[in-house]
Amino acid sequence: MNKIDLSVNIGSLKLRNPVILASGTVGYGDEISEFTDLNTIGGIVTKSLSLKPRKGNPPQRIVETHAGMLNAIGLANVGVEEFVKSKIPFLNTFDVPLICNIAASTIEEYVECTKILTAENIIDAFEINVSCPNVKEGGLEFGNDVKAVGRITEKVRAVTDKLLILKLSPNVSYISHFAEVVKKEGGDAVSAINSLVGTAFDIYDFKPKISNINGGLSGPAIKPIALAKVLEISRKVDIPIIGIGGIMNWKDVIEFMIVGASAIQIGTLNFIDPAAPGKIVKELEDYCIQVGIKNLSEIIASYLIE
Amino acid sequence: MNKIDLSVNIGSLKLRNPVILASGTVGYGDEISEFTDLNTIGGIVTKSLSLKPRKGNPPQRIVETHAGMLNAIGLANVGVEEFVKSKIPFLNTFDVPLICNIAASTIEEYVECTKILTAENIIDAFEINVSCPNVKEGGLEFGNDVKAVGRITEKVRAVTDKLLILKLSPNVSYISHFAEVVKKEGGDAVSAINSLVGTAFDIYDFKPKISNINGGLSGPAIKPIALAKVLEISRKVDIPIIGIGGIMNWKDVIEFMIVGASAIQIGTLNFIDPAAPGKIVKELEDYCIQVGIKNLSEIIASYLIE
Amino acid sequence: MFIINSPLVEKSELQSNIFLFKIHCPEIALIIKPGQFLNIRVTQAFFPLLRRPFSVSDVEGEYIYILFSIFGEGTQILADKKNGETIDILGPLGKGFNLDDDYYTAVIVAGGLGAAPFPFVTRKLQKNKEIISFVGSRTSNEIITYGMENVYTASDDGSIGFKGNVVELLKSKNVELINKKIKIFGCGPTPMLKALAEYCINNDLNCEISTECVMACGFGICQGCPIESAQLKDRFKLVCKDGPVFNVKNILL
Amino acid sequence: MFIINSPLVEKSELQSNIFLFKIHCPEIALIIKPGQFLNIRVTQAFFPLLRRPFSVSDVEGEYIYILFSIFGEGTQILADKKNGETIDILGPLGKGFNLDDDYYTAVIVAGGLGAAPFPFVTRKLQKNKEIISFVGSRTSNEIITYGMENVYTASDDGSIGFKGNVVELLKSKNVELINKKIKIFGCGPTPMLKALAEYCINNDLNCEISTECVMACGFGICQGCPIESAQLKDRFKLVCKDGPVFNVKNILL
Ligand SMILES: Cc1cc2nc3c(=O)[nH]c(=O)nc-3n(C[C@H](O)[C@H](O)[C@H](O)COP(=O)(O)OP(=O)(O)OC[C@H]3O[C@@H](n4cnc5c(N)ncnc54)[C@H](O)[C@@H]3O)c2cc1C
Ligand SMILES: Cc1cc2nc3c(=O)[nH]c(=O)nc-3n(C[C@H](O)[C@H](O)[C@H](O)COP(=O)(O)OP(=O)(O)OC[C@H]3O[C@@H](n4cnc5c(N)ncnc54)[C@H](O)[C@@H]3O)c2cc1C
Ligand SMILES: Cc1cc2nc3c(=O)[nH]c(=O)nc-3n(C[C@H](O)[C@H](O)[C@H](O)COP(=O)(O)O)c2cc1C
Ligand SMILES: Cc1cc2nc3c(=O)[nH]c(=O)nc-3n(C[C@H](O)[C@H](O)[C@H](O)COP(=O)(O)O)c2cc1C
Ligand code: FES
Ligand code: FES
Repeated sequence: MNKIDLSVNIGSLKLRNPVILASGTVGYGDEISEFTDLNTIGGIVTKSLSLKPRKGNPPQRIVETHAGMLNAIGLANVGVEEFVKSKIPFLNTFDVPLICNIAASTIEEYVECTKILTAENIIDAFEINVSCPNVKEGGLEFGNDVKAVGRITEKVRAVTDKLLILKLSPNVSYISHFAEVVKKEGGDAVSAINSLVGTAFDIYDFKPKISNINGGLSGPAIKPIALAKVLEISRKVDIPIIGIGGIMNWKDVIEFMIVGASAIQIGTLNFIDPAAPGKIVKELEDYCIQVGIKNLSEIIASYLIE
Repeated sequence: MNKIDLSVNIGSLKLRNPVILASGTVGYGDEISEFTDLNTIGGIVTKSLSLKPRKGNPPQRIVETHAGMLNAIGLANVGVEEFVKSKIPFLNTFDVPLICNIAASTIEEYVECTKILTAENIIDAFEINVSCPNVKEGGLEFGNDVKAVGRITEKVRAVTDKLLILKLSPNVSYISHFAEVVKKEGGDAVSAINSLVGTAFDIYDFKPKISNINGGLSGPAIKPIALAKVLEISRKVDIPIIGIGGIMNWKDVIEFMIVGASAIQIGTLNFIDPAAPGKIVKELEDYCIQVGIKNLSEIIASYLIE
Repeated sequence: MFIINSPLVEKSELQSNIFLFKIHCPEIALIIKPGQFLNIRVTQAFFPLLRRPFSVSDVEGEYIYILFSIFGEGTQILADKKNGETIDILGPLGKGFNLDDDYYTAVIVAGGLGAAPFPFVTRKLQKNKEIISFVGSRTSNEIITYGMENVYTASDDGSIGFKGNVVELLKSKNVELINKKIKIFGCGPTPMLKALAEYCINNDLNCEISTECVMACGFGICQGCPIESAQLKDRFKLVCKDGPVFNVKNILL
Repeated sequence: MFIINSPLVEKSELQSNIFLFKIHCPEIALIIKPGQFLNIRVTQAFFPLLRRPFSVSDVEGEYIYILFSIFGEGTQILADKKNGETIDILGPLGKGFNLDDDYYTAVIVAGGLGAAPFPFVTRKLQKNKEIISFVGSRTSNEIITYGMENVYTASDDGSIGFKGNVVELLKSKNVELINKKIKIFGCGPTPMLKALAEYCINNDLNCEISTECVMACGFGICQGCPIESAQLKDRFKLVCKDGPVFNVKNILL
């Protein structure tokens, strides 16, 4: 059998394969490592970090919807300091590209977090989350404002040489405008998409099912939307894209790569089958054999459109 | 048994109940009338009309997705003239509020269509579709541009005294801004939402599954998003809202009304169960009895949010 | 048109991955015509969301038959149904074959699952017409001849009958057909239908084909199933309402 | 933690809408403790999307039991499974009851489906402790006493046992318990747990309760299941990882 090369590049970062675990869906890697060998996947993105620990939203934080789920975790996280102290040593035991996701309420906080973390050798890249739908400050205030995204990119770029990825909001009319400004301000790549704003109400007590009222919609329900967003960026802006949104199997991975993703992230699926990311990597190899390609990266943006 | 009053008002238009059939999902009423008695439902919105007949997009126009479907019909329709000649006489045989949906490529065309149709007595209201994701001209060019939506509202308002509803695009960051401008320019109500932009690709031939590349996502998958959009409008703007998006049963109807919809439209469900709208009307009555309310309209915008 | 929950009374696997369902549905059995179809909701949950279209394969008294293979999720769920379970059917839908034309010999051309509507066609024609059936598939175990008469087979790999596709087989029998007053009835994958239509138009043969298209509603309300008309340039026909059966002269594939 | 497809070997309906599943799953049977739970994927399709959490109800050799009622779509699909079908289980999950504390009498307090974990608790304690079980529900036919010992019942409508809720029943037995060295184990709907916790805290009774929360993952990666800690104000505990069993002193309901 021929050796298949699954590796892909996101700018200067080479991944052994395109399968990355999405922020907020694998914590800091501990629990998922019991099901998927982190040494076999393309990368891991840690739960959004803020400068100080955040308690997050009170329960209820989760609602299941048709082929999707709403979450309003509210960026509960241990904070930068605790992350460096207690989480990095664990992640250091694996040979896996580490992408550190940062969420903040002010531009200064983004810069501060990045500054502190950029000193950590084990971190390969930053993913700047400007698109969390579940917090009062920051979040979509930034993510839906193209100028704010530009400014954040510029300021964070100034304090780190590591690969800089901006995670974009899908709750906008033209996501490519945001990718454009990221590129212009020196960002290296974009992740698309974060979850979509949604809600659900109880029809007997008239209250929202989640305490935060709105939550972020993720899961297979959003896949068609995510694909359209990735395709839009791919057709308009020359920047590496990490595709995210409703990926449930290897076929979805291929579909995202065809429409322009250089790599992809798996989110909600980890909750249902935490062993899936490892299995998908193997299945991508089978696909390459089946269609007769040696380098999986050949299919990136291979869409045929008349 | 107490008599339950299911009637609701959209501005000056009184409907016997809130269940309206959505544009593009019931043609001009002919076929669906075999399954749901049009004399029992709240209203019908006819397929988007343009001034001249439109052929629509070539096949494939439909793709099923997880809990949803993409369509790119491309506003295939018979045109205003033929509508008046051959469709209105049929609709005239029913006692059902008739809402005529208009889609156009230019502001002038919107005005022209409205002018012609406003002469038809049987038409109770216009629903101006500024949010079709499947056409090259008009469509989202208008729907995602708050100024264009304002201008269209203003110009159409000038040529008709009938109830004027603008059907809004969900592919925007803040749909309430659009509802605001509709109100300001004299629109009577808004419909929310139209379908979301999405796509799907074949992983073996690298081509889009629908000829138009992008399609509009509808069905239960989008319900949480639609609910959040309706709630956003309801909290920010004082204008009647017609809720649309993924309604599959009476519970969904109640949920939309709780977050602020005065009436609702049923779309994709008609394809799966064209008898459902009639059944839902009956079930709404059961709900009222169950929770002990006499007028269904009491639950409009009854959301309890701390 | 009805929406009816009808009991599956007899489920059989005709051959590997070919299922035949006998359903008790008098309302539809009494009125449905060969070539018409049913739109079946395989689950009351919304997964999969849409109905699935199937030709009526045969009718016997109050019973209707469908013949299908497991293709994706919907047909898988359908195939898992057990005797006694009900099936949610919307139908009868579309326009079927016109069997009453002026001809003596009915020539059936079926590719793969395209065999599905022909047991009913055969049953209806048996008494009045000569029938010749050409049936093709990729390989021998995919050939479906159930309910057909006077069958010639073709397979792409030559494992049964003529080696080649079923339209080539038909062409090879041209001499035998040339002096008969025939009408051709075709059903199968679109490439096969294309070849058949071309052949029939070029040779001025009377031919109706049953076409396929992804459908949302199946009864004319979604406009999801356009097919190019040969005569009208400014609008499409609808597969579900104007078809699925068309005379090859009236459409462009 | 494992993800295993394990065969359902015996399905029974204990009483109307109460199902008991016996599943052959040696990997989990050998290590799971009373009060721990399983997260079950009821279908390989993604509808419903998420797993459903169930307490381990009992363990016998290589077999585990779950006890549940049909509540919504997920439990409906589960209840429709047949003997021999496999069940996709993720577990064992969470922290169970601490049975080893210093007490002589185990007092079980179960409301409705909250009875589920107690057959296993009872089995483990049978030999070493006195057990008194208080079981309550809305009405007589919803009372579940399966696998429990020395049972006192309560029903809201008084159709069986004490008329009132199970915590009131417990309080009414206060005199009998007051001189015993007891530990209380509670499980049931949140309002009941609240009442129980309040009573135990006020009376300084040692009490562990099994809590419920909507979960996405069940094993700590989604942060979807927060519960207020009685001690730490700046962070939540997680029901799935730090619980579902907590000492009433450690959480705020
Ligand atoms: C008029 C008509 C009659 C048909 N008669 C038969 C028959 O008698 N026996 C039989 O086995 N098959 C028949 N088919 C094809 C049958 O409808 C598909 O095999 C079936 O829809 C596949 O569903 P799935 O969920 O298994 O596949 P999936 O691939 O999961 O389906 C995904 C979507 O694509 C659509 N789709 C997939 N294949 C087809 C197709 N070939 N044609 C149209 N839509 C498709 C589905 O309806 C669904 O919307 C007919 C199709 C049409 C249009
Ligand atoms: C730790 C734990 C142990 C449990 N043990 C048992 C048991 O042994 N027997 C039993 O019958 N039930 C038990 N439950 C409750 C059981 O999980 C729910 O009844 C089940 O999830 C309902 O699913 P559904 O699809 O039928 O309902 P739906 O209402 O359709 O479910 C919708 C969503 O809400 C969630 N949900 C609904 N009810 C509950 C609930 N009570 N607690 C948590 N999430 C819920 C579902 O998981 C799903 O995400 C337990 C719950 C937890 C958290
Ligand atoms: C429970 C949950 C928590 C999440 N937390 C974060 C987060 O902290 N930071 C972030 O950038 N994205 C977060 N996300 C978004 C995911 O990373 C991903 O963008 C989104 O879920 C879409 O992908 P999916 O459909 O595969 O889940 C979260 C998603 C879920 C479901
Ligand atoms: C096949 C199809 C065709 C549609 N055509 C139109 C249209 O012509 N005009 C319009 O305003 N909306 C059209 N819509 C959008 C629906 O009216 C509705 O806004 C949308 O489908 C969301 O509702 P649903 O999830 O209940 O289907 C169409 C939707 C579908 C699925
Ligand atoms: S499938 Fe809906 S119109 Fe033909
Ligand atoms: S359910 Fe995911 S962390 Fe508890």
